[in-house]
Amino acid sequence: MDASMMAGLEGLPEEDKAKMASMIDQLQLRDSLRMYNSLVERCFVDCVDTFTRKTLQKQEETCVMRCAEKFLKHTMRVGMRFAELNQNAPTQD
Amino acid sequence: MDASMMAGLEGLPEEDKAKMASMIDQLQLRDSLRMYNSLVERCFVDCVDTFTRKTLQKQEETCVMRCAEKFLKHTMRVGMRFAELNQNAPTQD
Amino acid sequence: MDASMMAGLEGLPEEDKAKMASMIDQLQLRDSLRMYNSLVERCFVDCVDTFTRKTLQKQEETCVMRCAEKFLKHTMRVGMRFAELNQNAPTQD
Amino acid sequence: MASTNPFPEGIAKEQAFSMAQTEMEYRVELFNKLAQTCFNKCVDKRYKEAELNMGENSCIDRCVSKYWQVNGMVGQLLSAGKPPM
Amino acid sequence: MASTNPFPEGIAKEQAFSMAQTEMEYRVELFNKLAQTCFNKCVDKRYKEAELNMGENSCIDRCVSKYWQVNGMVGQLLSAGKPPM
Amino acid sequence: MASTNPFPEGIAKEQAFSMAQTEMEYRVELFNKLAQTCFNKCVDKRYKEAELNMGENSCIDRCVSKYWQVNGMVGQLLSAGKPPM
Repeated sequence: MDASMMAGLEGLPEEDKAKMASMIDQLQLRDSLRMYNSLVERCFVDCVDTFTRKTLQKQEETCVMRCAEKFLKHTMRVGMRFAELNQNAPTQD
Repeated sequence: MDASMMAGLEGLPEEDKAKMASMIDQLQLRDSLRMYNSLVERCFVDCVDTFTRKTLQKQEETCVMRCAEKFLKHTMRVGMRFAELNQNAPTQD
Repeated sequence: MDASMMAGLEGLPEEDKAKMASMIDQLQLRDSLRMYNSLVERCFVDCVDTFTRKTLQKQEETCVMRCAEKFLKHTMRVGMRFAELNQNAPTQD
Repeated sequence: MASTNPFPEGIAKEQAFSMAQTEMEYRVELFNKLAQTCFNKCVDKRYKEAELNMGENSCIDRCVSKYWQVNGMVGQLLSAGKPPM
Repeated sequence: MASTNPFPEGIAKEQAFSMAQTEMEYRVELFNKLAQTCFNKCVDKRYKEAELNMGENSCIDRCVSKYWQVNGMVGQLLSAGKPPM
Repeated sequence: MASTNPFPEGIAKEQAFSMAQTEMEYRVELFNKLAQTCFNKCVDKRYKEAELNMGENSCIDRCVSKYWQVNGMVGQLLSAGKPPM
Protein backbone atom coordinates (compact mmCIF):
# COMPACT_ATOMS: atom_id res chain seq x y z
CA MET A 1 0.00 0.00 0.00
CA ASP A 2 2.43 2.60 1.22
CA ALA A 3 4.70 2.55 -1.77
CA SER A 4 2.04 3.16 -4.39
CA MET A 5 0.08 5.44 -2.13
CA MET A 6 2.93 7.78 -1.55
CA ALA A 7 3.89 7.83 -5.22
CA GLY A 8 2.34 11.21 -5.89
CA LEU A 9 3.66 12.71 -2.69
CA GLU A 10 7.35 11.86 -2.76
CA GLY A 11 9.65 14.83 -2.38
CA LEU A 12 6.84 17.20 -1.57
CA PRO A 13 7.42 20.21 0.65
CA GLU A 14 7.11 19.91 4.41
CA GLU A 15 3.68 21.44 4.41
CA ASP A 16 2.27 18.56 2.38
CA LYS A 17 3.92 15.94 4.53
CA ALA A 18 2.33 17.55 7.56
CA LYS A 19 -1.03 17.54 5.80
CA MET A 20 -0.58 13.89 4.96
CA ALA A 21 0.34 12.99 8.53
CA SER A 22 -2.66 14.89 9.78
CA MET A 23 -4.92 13.03 7.37
CA ILE A 24 -3.58 9.68 8.57
CA ASP A 25 -4.19 10.70 12.19
CA GLN A 26 -7.75 11.61 11.35
CA LEU A 27 -8.38 8.32 9.57
CA GLN A 28 -7.00 6.40 12.53
CA LEU A 29 -9.14 8.31 14.99
CA ARG A 30 -12.20 7.73 12.83
CA ASP A 31 -11.40 4.07 12.52
CA SER A 32 -10.96 3.65 16.29
CA LEU A 33 -14.30 5.27 16.94
CA ARG A 34 -15.98 3.04 14.38
CA MET A 35 -14.42 -0.01 15.95
CA TYR A 36 -15.67 1.15 19.33
CA ASN A 37 -19.20 1.53 17.95
CA SER A 38 -19.11 -1.90 16.30
CA LEU A 39 -17.83 -3.54 19.44
CA VAL A 40 -20.62 -2.04 21.52
CA GLU A 41 -23.24 -3.07 18.98
CA ARG A 42 -21.96 -6.63 18.66
CA CYS A 43 -21.66 -7.30 22.38
CA PHE A 44 -25.03 -5.71 23.07
CA VAL A 45 -26.71 -7.80 20.37
CA ASP A 46 -25.05 -11.01 21.55
CA CYS A 47 -25.46 -10.48 25.30
CA VAL A 48 -28.58 -8.45 26.05
CA ASP A 49 -31.98 -9.92 25.40
CA THR A 50 -34.25 -9.16 28.30
CA PHE A 51 -35.89 -5.80 28.74
CA THR A 52 -37.76 -6.15 31.99
CA ARG A 53 -35.39 -3.76 33.75
CA LYS A 54 -33.48 -0.68 32.67
CA THR A 55 -30.09 -1.75 34.00
CA LEU A 56 -27.92 -4.68 32.98
CA GLN A 57 -28.19 -7.88 34.94
CA LYS A 58 -25.05 -9.39 36.40
CA GLN A 59 -24.72 -12.13 33.80
CA GLU A 60 -25.31 -9.64 30.99
CA GLU A 61 -22.45 -7.53 32.30
CA THR A 62 -20.16 -10.54 32.48
CA CYS A 63 -21.11 -11.54 28.97
CA VAL A 64 -20.44 -8.02 27.62
CA MET A 65 -17.01 -7.84 29.23
CA ARG A 66 -15.98 -11.25 27.92
CA CYS A 67 -17.33 -10.43 24.49
CA ALA A 68 -15.40 -7.15 24.37
CA GLU A 69 -12.16 -8.73 25.54
CA LYS A 70 -12.54 -11.61 23.17
CA PHE A 71 -13.21 -9.30 20.25
CA LEU A 72 -10.17 -7.17 21.08
CA LYS A 73 -7.92 -10.22 21.27
CA HIS A 74 -9.39 -11.49 18.04
CA THR A 75 -8.74 -8.15 16.34
CA MET A 76 -5.13 -8.14 17.50
CA ARG A 77 -4.59 -11.64 16.17
CA VAL A 78 -6.19 -10.82 12.84
CA GLY A 79 -4.05 -7.68 12.70
CA MET A 80 -0.86 -9.74 13.05
CA ARG A 81 -1.88 -12.22 10.36
CA PHE A 82 -3.02 -9.42 8.07
CA ALA A 83 0.31 -7.63 8.44
CA GLU A 84 2.19 -10.82 7.57
CA LEU A 85 0.12 -11.32 4.44
CA ASN A 86 0.59 -7.69 3.38
CA GLN A 87 4.35 -8.08 3.62
CA ASN A 88 4.38 -11.04 1.28
CA ALA A 89 2.93 -11.18 -2.20
CA PRO A 90 -0.28 -9.20 -2.77
CA THR A 91 -2.08 -12.51 -2.96
CA GLN A 92 -1.13 -15.73 -1.30
CA ASP A 93 -2.39 -19.18 -2.19
CA MET B 1 -19.80 16.56 22.85
CA ASP B 2 -20.21 20.19 21.95
CA ALA B 3 -17.95 21.59 24.63
CA SER B 4 -14.90 19.52 23.75
CA MET B 5 -15.67 19.61 20.05
CA MET B 6 -15.70 23.35 19.90
CA ALA B 7 -12.56 23.68 21.99
CA GLY B 8 -10.32 24.44 19.05
CA LEU B 9 -12.82 26.76 17.45
CA GLU B 10 -13.78 29.18 20.23
CA GLY B 11 -13.29 32.81 19.40
CA LEU B 12 -12.52 32.13 15.77
CA PRO B 13 -13.31 34.67 13.09
CA GLU B 14 -16.73 34.76 11.50
CA GLU B 15 -15.49 32.97 8.44
CA ASP B 16 -14.68 29.86 10.45
CA LYS B 17 -17.97 29.88 12.26
CA ALA B 18 -19.71 30.00 8.92
CA LYS B 19 -17.58 27.11 7.70
CA MET B 20 -18.46 25.14 10.82
CA ALA B 21 -22.17 25.82 10.43
CA SER B 22 -21.96 24.75 6.81
CA MET B 23 -20.23 21.54 7.80
CA ILE B 24 -22.92 20.75 10.35
CA ASP B 25 -25.62 21.35 7.74
CA GLN B 26 -23.87 18.97 5.37
CA LEU B 27 -23.57 16.26 8.01
CA GLN B 28 -27.25 16.59 8.86
CA LEU B 29 -28.28 16.39 5.23
CA ARG B 30 -26.09 13.34 4.74
CA ASP B 31 -27.48 11.72 7.85
CA SER B 32 -31.08 12.32 6.76
CA LEU B 33 -30.41 10.76 3.40
CA ARG B 34 -28.79 7.75 5.03
CA MET B 35 -31.74 7.36 7.35
CA TYR B 36 -34.05 7.52 4.35
CA ASN B 37 -32.06 4.78 2.61
CA SER B 38 -32.05 2.58 5.71
CA LEU B 39 -35.75 3.01 6.21
CA VAL B 40 -36.51 1.99 2.64
CA GLU B 41 -34.22 -1.02 2.90
CA ARG B 42 -35.65 -2.20 6.21
CA CYS B 43 -39.30 -1.87 5.23
CA PHE B 44 -38.67 -3.47 1.85
CA VAL B 45 -36.87 -6.42 3.46
CA ASP B 46 -39.55 -6.89 6.10
CA CYS B 47 -42.61 -6.39 3.87
CA VAL B 48 -41.87 -7.52 0.31
CA ASP B 49 -41.34 -11.18 -0.42
CA THR B 50 -43.22 -12.12 -3.53
CA PHE B 51 -41.93 -11.32 -6.98
CA THR B 52 -44.67 -12.56 -9.26
CA ARG B 53 -45.63 -9.02 -10.24
CA LYS B 54 -43.70 -5.82 -10.74
CA THR B 55 -45.90 -3.61 -8.56
CA LEU B 56 -46.59 -3.81 -4.86
CA GLN B 57 -49.63 -5.70 -3.69
CA LYS B 58 -52.10 -3.91 -1.44
CA GLN B 59 -50.98 -5.66 1.75
CA GLU B 60 -47.34 -5.01 0.93
CA GLU B 61 -48.11 -1.30 0.61
CA THR B 62 -49.92 -1.29 3.94
CA CYS B 63 -47.04 -3.11 5.56
CA VAL B 64 -44.48 -0.65 4.17
CA MET B 65 -46.43 2.38 5.38
CA ARG B 66 -46.86 0.98 8.87
CA CYS B 67 -43.23 -0.06 9.00
CA ALA B 68 -42.06 3.40 7.97
CA GLU B 69 -44.32 5.17 10.45
CA LYS B 70 -43.37 2.81 13.21
CA PHE B 71 -39.68 3.29 12.52
CA LEU B 72 -40.02 7.08 12.52
CA LYS B 73 -41.86 7.05 15.82
CA HIS B 74 -39.28 4.69 17.22
CA THR B 75 -36.47 6.97 16.09
CA MET B 76 -38.12 9.98 17.71
CA ARG B 77 -38.50 8.12 20.99
CA VAL B 78 -34.91 6.90 20.91
CA GLY B 79 -33.83 10.45 20.12
CA MET B 80 -35.54 11.76 23.25
CA ARG B 81 -34.02 9.11 25.49
CA PHE B 82 -30.62 9.59 23.92
CA ALA B 83 -30.74 13.33 24.52
CA GLU B 84 -31.64 12.78 28.18
CA LEU B 85 -28.71 10.43 28.65
CA ASN B 86 -26.32 12.82 26.92
CA GLN B 87 -27.32 15.59 29.31
CA ASN B 88 -26.50 13.52 32.35
CA ALA B 89 -23.24 11.79 33.11
CA PRO B 90 -21.33 10.36 30.12
CA THR B 91 -22.24 6.91 31.38
CA GLN B 92 -25.25 5.92 33.38
CA ASP B 93 -25.68 2.77 35.37
CA MET C 1 -29.95 13.83 -10.15
CA ASP C 2 -27.63 15.62 -12.53
CA ALA C 3 -29.84 18.57 -13.25
CA SER C 4 -30.42 19.60 -9.66
CA MET C 5 -26.95 18.60 -8.60
CA MET C 6 -25.25 20.80 -11.09
CA ALA C 7 -27.52 23.74 -10.37
CA GLY C 8 -24.99 25.62 -8.28
CA LEU C 9 -22.15 24.84 -10.65
CA GLU C 10 -23.46 25.91 -14.03
CA GLY C 11 -21.29 28.35 -15.89
CA LEU C 12 -18.47 28.08 -13.40
CA PRO C 13 -14.89 28.64 -14.45
CA GLU C 14 -12.82 25.79 -15.82
CA GLU C 15 -11.05 25.29 -12.55
CA ASP C 16 -14.29 24.36 -10.81
CA LYS C 17 -15.35 22.00 -13.55
CA ALA C 18 -12.02 20.25 -13.21
CA LYS C 19 -12.51 20.04 -9.46
CA MET C 20 -15.97 18.60 -9.98
CA ALA C 21 -14.69 16.02 -12.44
CA SER C 22 -11.95 15.06 -10.05
CA MET C 23 -14.50 14.64 -7.24
CA ILE C 24 -16.62 12.37 -9.40
CA ASP C 25 -13.58 10.27 -10.26
CA GLN C 26 -12.76 9.90 -6.60
CA LEU C 27 -16.30 8.87 -5.72
CA GLN C 28 -16.29 6.28 -8.47
CA LEU C 29 -12.97 4.87 -7.37
CA ARG C 30 -14.18 4.70 -3.79
CA ASP C 31 -17.39 3.05 -4.87
CA SER C 32 -15.57 0.43 -6.93
CA LEU C 33 -13.33 -0.44 -4.02
CA ARG C 34 -16.31 -0.76 -1.72
CA MET C 35 -18.05 -2.99 -4.20
CA TYR C 36 -14.91 -5.12 -4.38
CA ASN C 37 -14.84 -5.44 -0.59
CA SER C 38 -18.54 -6.34 -0.43
CA LEU C 39 -18.17 -8.92 -3.14
CA VAL C 40 -15.28 -10.60 -1.34
CA GLU C 41 -17.16 -10.59 1.94
CA ARG C 42 -20.37 -11.99 0.47
CA CYS C 43 -18.73 -14.78 -1.49
CA PHE C 44 -16.51 -15.71 1.42
CA VAL C 45 -19.47 -15.84 3.81
CA ASP C 46 -21.58 -17.88 1.38
CA CYS C 47 -18.87 -20.28 0.20
CA VAL C 48 -16.29 -20.86 2.93
CA ASP C 49 -17.28 -22.74 6.05
CA THR C 50 -14.56 -25.21 6.91
CA PHE C 51 -11.37 -24.18 8.63
CA THR C 52 -9.41 -27.38 8.84
CA ARG C 53 -6.88 -26.15 6.29
CA LYS C 54 -5.43 -22.74 5.46
CA THR C 55 -6.06 -22.85 1.73
CA LEU C 56 -9.33 -23.04 -0.15
CA GLN C 57 -10.64 -26.42 -1.18
CA LYS C 58 -11.49 -27.00 -4.81
CA GLN C 59 -15.23 -26.73 -4.35
CA GLU C 60 -14.86 -23.58 -2.28
CA GLU C 61 -12.89 -22.00 -5.12
CA THR C 62 -15.55 -22.96 -7.63
CA CYS C 63 -18.25 -21.59 -5.39
CA VAL C 64 -16.41 -18.27 -4.94
CA MET C 65 -15.89 -17.82 -8.68
CA ARG C 66 -19.52 -18.54 -9.49
CA CYS C 67 -20.69 -16.30 -6.68
CA ALA C 68 -18.52 -13.42 -7.91
CA GLU C 69 -19.59 -13.80 -11.53
CA LYS C 70 -23.20 -14.10 -10.54
CA PHE C 71 -23.02 -11.01 -8.39
CA LEU C 72 -21.37 -9.00 -11.16
CA LYS C 73 -24.02 -10.02 -13.66
CA HIS C 74 -26.69 -9.22 -11.13
CA THR C 75 -25.20 -5.78 -10.52
CA MET C 76 -25.11 -5.06 -14.23
CA ARG C 77 -28.73 -6.04 -14.62
CA VAL C 78 -29.80 -3.96 -11.64
CA GLY C 79 -27.78 -1.07 -13.07
CA MET C 80 -29.73 -1.21 -16.34
CA ARG C 81 -33.09 -1.32 -14.60
CA PHE C 82 -32.06 1.44 -12.23
CA ALA C 83 -31.01 3.67 -15.11
CA GLU C 84 -34.35 3.12 -16.84
CA LEU C 85 -36.26 4.09 -13.71
CA ASN C 86 -34.12 7.18 -13.18
CA GLN C 87 -34.91 8.36 -16.70
CA ASN C 88 -38.64 8.17 -16.11
CA ALA C 89 -40.59 9.82 -13.34
CA PRO C 90 -38.88 10.03 -9.95
CA THR C 91 -41.27 7.33 -8.76
CA GLN C 92 -42.91 4.67 -10.80
CA ASP C 93 -45.90 2.60 -9.83
CA MET D 1 -7.74 40.52 -4.02
CA ALA D 2 -9.82 42.19 -1.32
CA SER D 3 -13.60 41.99 -1.39
CA THR D 4 -16.20 43.77 0.70
CA ASN D 5 -17.71 40.48 1.78
CA PRO D 6 -15.12 38.56 3.82
CA PHE D 7 -16.27 35.03 2.91
CA PRO D 8 -18.80 35.01 0.15
CA GLU D 9 -17.78 32.99 -2.82
CA GLY D 10 -15.49 30.51 -1.14
CA ILE D 11 -18.08 29.12 1.25
CA ALA D 12 -20.98 29.18 -1.18
CA LYS D 13 -18.93 27.31 -3.74
CA GLU D 14 -17.65 24.76 -1.25
CA GLN D 15 -21.22 24.23 -0.12
CA ALA D 16 -22.36 23.59 -3.68
CA PHE D 17 -19.60 21.03 -4.17
CA SER D 18 -20.39 19.45 -0.88
CA MET D 19 -24.09 19.16 -1.70
CA ALA D 20 -23.37 17.66 -5.05
CA GLN D 21 -21.12 15.12 -3.36
CA THR D 22 -23.73 14.28 -0.70
CA GLU D 23 -26.36 13.82 -3.40
CA MET D 24 -24.11 11.48 -5.37
CA GLU D 25 -23.28 9.49 -2.26
CA TYR D 26 -26.98 9.14 -1.60
CA ARG D 27 -27.59 7.74 -5.10
CA VAL D 28 -24.72 5.32 -4.79
CA GLU D 29 -25.96 4.10 -1.42
CA LEU D 30 -29.50 3.68 -2.76
CA PHE D 31 -28.17 1.63 -5.64
CA ASN D 32 -25.95 -0.52 -3.42
CA LYS D 33 -28.68 -1.28 -0.91
CA LEU D 34 -31.08 -2.11 -3.72
CA ALA D 35 -28.56 -4.42 -5.37
CA GLN D 36 -27.67 -6.21 -2.12
CA THR D 37 -31.33 -6.59 -1.14
CA CYS D 38 -32.48 -7.95 -4.49
CA PHE D 39 -29.54 -10.34 -4.62
CA ASN D 40 -30.61 -11.69 -1.24
CA LYS D 41 -34.25 -11.97 -2.28
CA CYS D 42 -33.74 -13.46 -5.76
CA VAL D 43 -30.50 -15.36 -6.19
CA ASP D 44 -29.91 -18.97 -5.21
CA LYS D 45 -26.97 -18.98 -2.78
CA ARG D 46 -25.84 -22.50 -3.60
CA TYR D 47 -24.16 -21.12 -6.71
CA LYS D 48 -24.64 -24.21 -8.84
CA GLU D 49 -23.75 -22.18 -11.90
CA ALA D 50 -22.23 -18.81 -12.77
CA GLU D 51 -25.23 -17.67 -14.83
CA LEU D 52 -28.43 -16.07 -13.62
CA ASN D 53 -31.31 -18.27 -14.71
CA MET D 54 -34.62 -17.02 -16.11
CA GLY D 55 -36.42 -17.16 -12.80
CA GLU D 56 -33.68 -15.16 -11.13
CA ASN D 57 -33.63 -12.59 -13.90
CA SER D 58 -37.33 -11.92 -13.78
CA CYS D 59 -37.27 -11.84 -9.99
CA ILE D 60 -34.51 -9.22 -10.16
CA ASP D 61 -36.46 -7.02 -12.56
CA ARG D 62 -39.54 -7.11 -10.37
CA CYS D 63 -37.51 -6.61 -7.23
CA VAL D 64 -35.88 -3.45 -8.62
CA SER D 65 -39.27 -2.15 -9.68
CA LYS D 66 -40.83 -2.80 -6.29
CA TYR D 67 -37.86 -1.35 -4.43
CA TRP D 68 -38.17 1.81 -6.48
CA GLN D 69 -41.83 1.99 -5.61
CA VAL D 70 -41.12 1.61 -1.89
CA ASN D 71 -38.47 4.31 -2.22
CA GLY D 72 -41.09 6.64 -3.69
CA MET D 73 -43.65 5.83 -1.00
CA VAL D 74 -41.26 6.46 1.85
CA GLY D 75 -40.05 9.65 0.16
CA GLN D 76 -43.61 10.94 0.01
CA LEU D 77 -44.22 10.06 3.63
CA LEU D 78 -41.08 11.90 4.70
CA SER D 79 -41.60 14.96 2.54
CA ALA D 80 -45.22 15.22 3.61
CA GLY D 81 -43.65 16.01 6.94
CA LYS D 82 -46.57 14.13 8.35
CA PRO D 83 -45.89 14.29 12.07
CA PRO D 84 -45.25 10.65 12.92
CA MET D 85 -46.80 10.94 16.37
CA MET E 1 1.61 37.47 4.97
CA ALA E 2 4.83 35.58 5.65
CA SER E 3 5.26 33.75 8.94
CA THR E 4 8.26 32.10 10.52
CA ASN E 5 6.37 28.84 10.80
CA PRO E 6 5.72 27.56 7.27
CA PHE E 7 2.42 25.77 7.98
CA PRO E 8 1.01 26.73 11.32
CA GLU E 9 -2.49 28.07 11.28
CA GLY E 10 -3.86 26.42 8.18
CA ILE E 11 -3.14 22.89 9.28
CA ALA E 12 -4.06 23.38 12.92
CA LYS E 13 -7.38 24.88 11.93
CA GLU E 14 -8.16 22.18 9.39
CA GLN E 15 -7.32 19.61 12.02
CA ALA E 16 -9.73 21.17 14.48
CA PHE E 17 -12.50 21.13 11.89
CA SER E 18 -11.67 17.60 10.97
CA MET E 19 -11.76 16.44 14.60
CA ALA E 20 -15.07 18.12 15.19
CA GLN E 21 -16.43 16.38 12.12
CA THR E 22 -15.09 12.98 13.20
CA GLU E 23 -16.61 13.43 16.65
CA MET E 24 -19.99 14.32 15.20
CA GLU E 25 -19.86 11.35 12.85
CA TYR E 26 -19.13 9.13 15.83
CA ARG E 27 -22.20 10.42 17.69
CA VAL E 28 -24.41 9.95 14.67
CA GLU E 29 -23.17 6.40 14.16
CA LEU E 30 -23.69 5.57 17.83
CA PHE E 31 -27.24 6.87 17.62
CA ASN E 32 -27.98 5.00 14.41
CA LYS E 33 -26.64 1.69 15.65
CA LEU E 34 -28.54 2.09 18.91
CA ALA E 35 -31.77 2.88 17.05
CA GLN E 36 -31.40 -0.02 14.62
CA THR E 37 -30.50 -2.46 17.39
CA CYS E 38 -33.36 -1.49 19.69
CA PHE E 39 -35.82 -1.60 16.80
CA ASN E 40 -34.70 -5.16 16.12
CA LYS E 41 -34.93 -6.15 19.78
CA CYS E 42 -38.24 -4.47 20.63
CA VAL E 43 -40.53 -3.95 17.66
CA ASP E 44 -42.88 -6.56 16.23
CA LYS E 45 -41.99 -6.97 12.54
CA ARG E 46 -45.43 -8.06 11.43
CA TYR E 47 -46.45 -4.40 11.46
CA LYS E 48 -50.07 -5.03 12.41
CA GLU E 49 -50.42 -1.34 13.19
CA ALA E 50 -48.56 1.91 12.68
CA GLU E 51 -48.36 2.73 16.39
CA LEU E 52 -45.85 1.52 18.93
CA ASN E 53 -47.74 -0.26 21.68
CA MET E 54 -47.02 0.04 25.41
CA GLY E 55 -44.86 -3.04 25.55
CA GLU E 56 -42.76 -1.81 22.65
CA ASN E 57 -42.38 1.63 24.16
CA SER E 58 -41.17 0.39 27.50
CA CYS E 59 -38.87 -2.11 25.82
CA ILE E 60 -37.38 0.75 23.77
CA ASP E 61 -36.73 2.89 26.85
CA ARG E 62 -34.99 0.05 28.64
CA CYS E 63 -33.07 -0.94 25.53
CA VAL E 64 -31.68 2.59 25.12
CA SER E 65 -30.72 2.67 28.76
CA LYS E 66 -28.94 -0.69 28.61
CA TYR E 67 -27.21 0.18 25.34
CA TRP E 68 -25.89 3.34 26.93
CA GLN E 69 -24.61 1.31 29.84
CA VAL E 70 -22.83 -1.13 27.54
CA ASN E 71 -21.34 1.83 25.68
CA GLY E 72 -19.92 3.11 28.96
CA MET E 73 -18.54 -0.27 29.98
CA VAL E 74 -16.75 -0.81 26.70
CA GLY E 75 -15.47 2.76 26.79
CA GLN E 76 -13.92 2.12 30.19
CA LEU E 77 -12.37 -1.12 29.05
CA LEU E 78 -10.81 0.59 26.03
CA SER E 79 -9.59 3.69 27.83
CA ALA E 80 -8.14 1.59 30.63
CA GLY E 81 -5.80 0.45 27.90
CA LYS E 82 -5.98 -2.87 29.65
CA PRO E 83 -3.74 -5.02 27.48
CA PRO E 84 -6.20 -7.54 26.09
CA MET E 85 -3.62 -10.31 26.01
CA MET F 1 2.99 33.31 -8.53
CA ALA F 2 1.18 33.26 -11.84
CA SER F 3 1.41 30.18 -14.02
CA THR F 4 0.37 29.56 -17.60
CA ASN F 5 -1.80 26.66 -16.53
CA PRO F 6 -4.73 28.03 -14.55
CA PHE F 7 -5.23 25.04 -12.24
CA PRO F 8 -2.30 22.70 -12.38
CA GLU F 9 -0.70 22.02 -9.05
CA GLY F 10 -3.62 22.58 -6.74
CA ILE F 11 -5.86 20.01 -8.34
CA ALA F 12 -3.17 17.45 -9.01
CA LYS F 13 -2.01 17.62 -5.43
CA GLU F 14 -5.52 17.42 -4.00
CA GLN F 15 -6.14 14.45 -6.21
CA ALA F 16 -3.04 12.70 -4.92
CA PHE F 17 -4.14 13.27 -1.33
CA SER F 18 -7.60 12.13 -2.14
CA MET F 19 -6.34 8.93 -3.79
CA ALA F 20 -4.12 8.15 -0.88
CA GLN F 21 -7.08 8.61 1.44
CA THR F 22 -9.34 6.41 -0.67
CA GLU F 23 -6.69 3.70 -0.75
CA MET F 24 -6.29 3.79 3.02
CA GLU F 25 -10.02 3.67 3.53
CA TYR F 26 -10.14 0.62 1.29
CA ARG F 27 -7.49 -1.17 3.38
CA VAL F 28 -9.28 -0.32 6.60
CA GLU F 29 -12.58 -1.58 5.24
CA LEU F 30 -10.96 -4.79 4.00
CA PHE F 31 -9.47 -5.37 7.44
CA ASN F 32 -12.72 -4.62 9.23
CA LYS F 33 -14.82 -6.91 7.05
CA LEU F 34 -12.26 -9.66 7.40
CA ALA F 35 -12.19 -9.28 11.19
CA GLN F 36 -15.98 -9.24 11.52
CA THR F 37 -16.40 -12.20 9.18
CA CYS F 38 -13.78 -14.38 10.87
CA PHE F 39 -15.17 -13.52 14.29
CA ASN F 40 -18.57 -14.73 13.11
CA LYS F 41 -17.13 -17.89 11.60
CA CYS F 42 -14.74 -18.85 14.40
CA VAL F 43 -15.71 -17.50 17.81
CA ASP F 44 -18.20 -19.08 20.17
CA LYS F 45 -20.86 -16.46 20.90
CA ARG F 46 -21.80 -17.81 24.31
CA TYR F 47 -18.74 -16.06 25.72
CA LYS F 48 -18.06 -18.59 28.44
CA GLU F 49 -14.64 -17.06 28.92
CA ALA F 50 -12.69 -13.97 27.90
CA GLU F 51 -9.87 -15.92 26.24
CA LEU F 52 -9.75 -17.30 22.74
CA ASN F 53 -9.20 -21.05 22.99
CA MET F 54 -6.88 -23.08 20.79
CA GLY F 55 -9.58 -24.13 18.38
CA GLU F 56 -10.69 -20.54 17.92
CA ASN F 57 -7.14 -19.32 17.40
CA SER F 58 -6.33 -21.83 14.70
CA CYS F 59 -9.70 -21.23 13.05
CA ILE F 60 -8.92 -17.48 12.98
CA ASP F 61 -5.52 -18.02 11.37
CA ARG F 62 -6.99 -20.21 8.64
CA CYS F 63 -9.92 -17.90 8.16
CA VAL F 64 -7.63 -14.90 7.57
CA SER F 65 -5.57 -16.93 5.14
CA LYS F 66 -8.60 -18.09 3.18
CA TYR F 67 -10.16 -14.63 3.17
CA TRP F 68 -6.94 -13.25 1.72
CA GLN F 69 -7.03 -15.91 -0.95
CA VAL F 70 -10.62 -15.07 -1.87
CA ASN F 71 -9.65 -11.39 -2.00
CA GLY F 72 -6.93 -12.24 -4.49
CA MET F 73 -9.21 -14.40 -6.63
CA VAL F 74 -11.90 -11.75 -6.87
CA GLY F 75 -9.27 -9.11 -7.59
CA GLN F 76 -7.99 -11.17 -10.52
CA LEU F 77 -11.49 -11.69 -11.84
CA LEU F 78 -12.21 -7.96 -11.69
CA SER F 79 -8.90 -6.82 -13.16
CA ALA F 80 -9.15 -9.38 -15.93
CA GLY F 81 -12.04 -7.20 -16.96
CA LYS F 82 -13.60 -10.43 -18.05
CA PRO F 83 -16.94 -9.26 -19.36
CA PRO F 84 -19.33 -10.83 -16.88
CA MET F 85 -22.02 -11.41 -19.49
